[in-house]
Amino acid sequence: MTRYNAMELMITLAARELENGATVGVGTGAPCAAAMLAQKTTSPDLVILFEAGGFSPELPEMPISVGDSRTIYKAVMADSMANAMEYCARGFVDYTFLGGAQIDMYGNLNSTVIGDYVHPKVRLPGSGGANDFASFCWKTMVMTPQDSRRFVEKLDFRTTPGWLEGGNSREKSGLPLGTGPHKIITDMAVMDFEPESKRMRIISVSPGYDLEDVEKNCSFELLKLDKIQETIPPSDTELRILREEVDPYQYVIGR
Amino acid sequence: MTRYNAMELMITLAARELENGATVGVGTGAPCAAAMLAQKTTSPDLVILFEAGGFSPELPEMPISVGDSRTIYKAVMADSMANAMEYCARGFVDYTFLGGAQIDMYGNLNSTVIGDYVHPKVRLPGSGGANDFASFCWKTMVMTPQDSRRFVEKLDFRTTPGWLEGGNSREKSGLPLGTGPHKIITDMAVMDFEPESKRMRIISVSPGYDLEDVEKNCSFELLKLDKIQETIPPSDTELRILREEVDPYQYVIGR
Amino acid sequence: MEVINQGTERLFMDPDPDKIRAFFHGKSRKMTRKEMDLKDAVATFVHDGDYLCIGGFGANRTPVAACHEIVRQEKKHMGLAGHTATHDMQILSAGEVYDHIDVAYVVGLEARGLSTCSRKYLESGKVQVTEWTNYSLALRLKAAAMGVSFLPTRNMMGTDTFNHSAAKTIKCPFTEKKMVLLPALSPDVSIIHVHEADIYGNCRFKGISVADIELANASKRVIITTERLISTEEIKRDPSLTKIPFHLVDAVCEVPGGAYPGTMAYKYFSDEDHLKEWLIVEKDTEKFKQFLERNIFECSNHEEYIALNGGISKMRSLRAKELLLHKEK
Amino acid sequence: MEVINQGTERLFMDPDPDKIRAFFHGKSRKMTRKEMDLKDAVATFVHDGDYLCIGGFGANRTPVAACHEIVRQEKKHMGLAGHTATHDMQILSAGEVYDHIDVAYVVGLEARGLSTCSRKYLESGKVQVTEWTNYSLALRLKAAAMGVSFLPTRNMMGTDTFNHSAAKTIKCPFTEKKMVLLPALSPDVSIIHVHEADIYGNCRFKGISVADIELANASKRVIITTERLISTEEIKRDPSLTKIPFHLVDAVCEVPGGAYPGTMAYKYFSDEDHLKEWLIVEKDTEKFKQFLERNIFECSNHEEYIALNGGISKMRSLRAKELLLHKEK
Repeated sequence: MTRYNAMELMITLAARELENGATVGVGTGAPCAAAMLAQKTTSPDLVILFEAGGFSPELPEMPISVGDSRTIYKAVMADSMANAMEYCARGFVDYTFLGGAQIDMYGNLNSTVIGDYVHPKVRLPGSGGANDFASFCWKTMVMTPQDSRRFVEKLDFRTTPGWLEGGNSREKSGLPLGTGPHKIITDMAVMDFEPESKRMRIISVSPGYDLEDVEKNCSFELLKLDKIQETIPPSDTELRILREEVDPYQYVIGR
Repeated sequence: MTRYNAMELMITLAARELENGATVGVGTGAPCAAAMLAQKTTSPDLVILFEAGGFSPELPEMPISVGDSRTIYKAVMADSMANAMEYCARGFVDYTFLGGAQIDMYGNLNSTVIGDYVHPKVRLPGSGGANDFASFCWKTMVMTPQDSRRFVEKLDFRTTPGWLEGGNSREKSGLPLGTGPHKIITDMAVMDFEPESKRMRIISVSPGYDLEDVEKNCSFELLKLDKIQETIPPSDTELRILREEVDPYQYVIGR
Repeated sequence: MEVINQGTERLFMDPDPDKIRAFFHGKSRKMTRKEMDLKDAVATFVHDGDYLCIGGFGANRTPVAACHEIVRQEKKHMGLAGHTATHDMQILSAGEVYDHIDVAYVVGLEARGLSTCSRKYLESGKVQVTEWTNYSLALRLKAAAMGVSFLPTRNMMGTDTFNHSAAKTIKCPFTEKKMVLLPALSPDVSIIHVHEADIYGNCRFKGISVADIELANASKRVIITTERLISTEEIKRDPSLTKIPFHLVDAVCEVPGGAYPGTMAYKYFSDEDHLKEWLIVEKDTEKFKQFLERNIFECSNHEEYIALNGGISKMRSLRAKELLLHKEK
Repeated sequence: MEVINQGTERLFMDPDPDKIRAFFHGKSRKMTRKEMDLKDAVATFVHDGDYLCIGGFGANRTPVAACHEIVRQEKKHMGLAGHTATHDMQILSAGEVYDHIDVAYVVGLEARGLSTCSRKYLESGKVQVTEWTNYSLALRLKAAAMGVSFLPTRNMMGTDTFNHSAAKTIKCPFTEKKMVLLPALSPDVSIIHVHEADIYGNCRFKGISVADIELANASKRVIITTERLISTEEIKRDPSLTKIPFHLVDAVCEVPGGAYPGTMAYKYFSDEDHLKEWLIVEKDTEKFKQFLERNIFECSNHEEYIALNGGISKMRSLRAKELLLHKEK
């Protein structure tokens, strides 16, 4: 039995990606927890942006909505959604965290439908701000459980752009240059994308799992870094701050 | 010797054009005086818009700048220039008043250069908001002294669109449909535009002047309405309100 | 203008700026009294078949009272801008008020989970859908507000979201770069909840504006619900605080708690228990029917709905939560 | 994308959004102290050859102190956005600071008349000119702020203003209607005068915003001059009042009376006597030279300039005029 659960691990690893002084566009839940943890550990000057217009708040607790009052608590500005998205469109926002029901080997995401579009098995929320953030922010990160029903060969619907068909296809598509998926963080592994093919690649595996676990829980072939590291687990300090200061009511880490 | 000067006459005639409940985009000087006079006589519900962002103020005195504090005194909103112009672009603004160094038979205006563009005799302010207002507002009106150096055969520079080359040329140009020059008000006459050719046409002549005076002071051929009226001069009430309430310091009517 | 690529779904509203201008040409600019009962405002300005856009963001400063009234009056065949539509959409789906929708964010209630009712209705085949994104829908409103037929953007490219939209891709004549063009969206009617308004429709609100300023400017008719009416003298005291001017507005309805059970910044936080009740009861068709009878059809107005769910003491506790009083030492 | 028609003058700034993004990618987002002396701010962030845009409207909330400092430091070969440029342009023309200009409104001081100095300089042949309109320049800034290479509009058509611009006309692929496309404008540096700012660059101002919000968002570097510094605690007390957030700003300079002799809404009205003095003295080259020596070059800062022209008692009378005290019974 580990000292932490899957969600605590993913949030901690995500927080470590956010260097001090960077800007991050976040939604509710895990992404918000990761940004808060980063602010309370390595990155006090991390600037948090909410798509609904909340700019750089001092989050008193976990917001329930990306537009609720917590997102403007002691914020420097309460702005419009268009202006918030235009900070991203202009290149001011470094990171964003996204999720989705399905992800493919190029980091494209589906949050629109499961099954056929016209007669869906499940109708999901659609893009929301995900397509916007993934198009405009410099680096897109994904936090999601490692599961072969999520890591699929082919998406039922490509809601949000990753590296599209790989190679230079994203560059050719017309999306802003220099943007794209950066890291995929799961309970079992951390993956990036091989620079040429833009295919998903394992770079580290979580303690308690091996490569085979990761590959078994993915429906497409994963590339592997020459030297795959073991993921450095959450420290006691990281866990304490996450549990006591970031999410005391266990809204996110309780799950 | 008449009871009023040329400026007082033009402002009064202009004010009469502004029906109650209409919107008008104005600049400083005579147009502003006309709008204020209209509010204090026939059109208490006239809505005044300033291009810099002042929306529906209770003008305490004549503004010196279309962006000075008087334009937001007891206003309902202090907005941006883009939003102010977009009220016009969306079709919310009925009238605007413009001037210019030169005007042609189709009501096109020049406020950019006298002489050659590259080596001008005189460099003038350029469009400012004139081209915007004349493009977007439903009806453009011009107040200007009748003078053959102003009413020219050919403009040195077409800064602001009137009926362009006449006929349906404005419609074909891509400018918003249903917009265009409405009335030209001078010290000697009031002119409109013949519906087919869109050429300038005399509809009334001021007391103390005759058709010949008007034509002598215009470098192009003016059309004439079948029954040309004599302009109804300013009433004592109009003059009193203009002199005592609208422009007591004679900023405009003093000239 | 060469179109490189375009979405294949239906464009529900005509983006022709001259037609939109023609409508605004005929709209009154007079500063006349517009306060009225919400029931009358919905009866007068919301029609079957109209394209509707709801202000706010999800369950934040959302005109929930107006959504209930639209369902009570059994409006049908409407178009809907699914612009971060969460609890508002849940209500309108319960009434099957709309049958075509522009989707940006639908079905979900953010961290709270998915609405069975909204989901089932969208999956029923009764609703025609076109896909967009949150920013794209805001831009489409902005285009209408600017009096142009489209605005360019650099999102949506390379995705099925684009393929199932009605957007078009062209090459910029200045840079030769691809741009997605989004068609203007001028809703027939929009409803926006604000903190303060005068009887003429001059409005103030605090906190995020989301897309409400673009929405108010883009919409042919605008219904305002306000926490409280204030004097025009107060509006004119500081015109810098006005967010929506009177000439855009058709009706002003004073509805205290009008965003309940959602959040109203600085006034009250969302009633998470009641929103959870919605999400649970939805799953049982029969129970949901009774729930709707009790909470919507048998309430003559929002005051009764709030009373039914805790009334003044509930609103006091939500105010305390909004103000973070539980965190004070 | 077929271009039907286009202006023939020079486009001074590259509208490529990826190049503008690349710049912002490297700009610090940290909330660090930025207050400094205006002299240092201009020396550090305004360079010969930079494209400059001045905030405010004509002589209203215009950073006059910064214009004087730019002339004092004898910046040259700059580009200028002649965006309702009145007294600011008069000052910059006196210093022959710029040699290319995008014109919307220039040379004039509105009702006050034309500036001989600005006129002569534009007529001298030393300045390259491209024509636009007030709204068009605001839209060009908005395009850069939105991260796109152009925005569409329906003005300028059928005129020499269009022919002498760098705009292009195309057909809308949704409506087949003609639209004018305006290229994005991202100034190298802009200067905006505000009522209140904190040391990090979070800014508030009252009254009309003109194009300052678009400008702050579009500009690669932003210098803020403020009537007074306020605490960040005060900024965070009401984030709805913030007009410009810190991350856009490079320098914050406290300059009381920084818009003098222009108007600062709610603080002081314009000094019409002194502005008239400018317009008269300009006509005599020798007198004007002495006037500039006295009012700009021999002043080490704006405080000395104000002192030279009436000091505190002058500012008190302009405050009384701004507040309309002369109208009180």
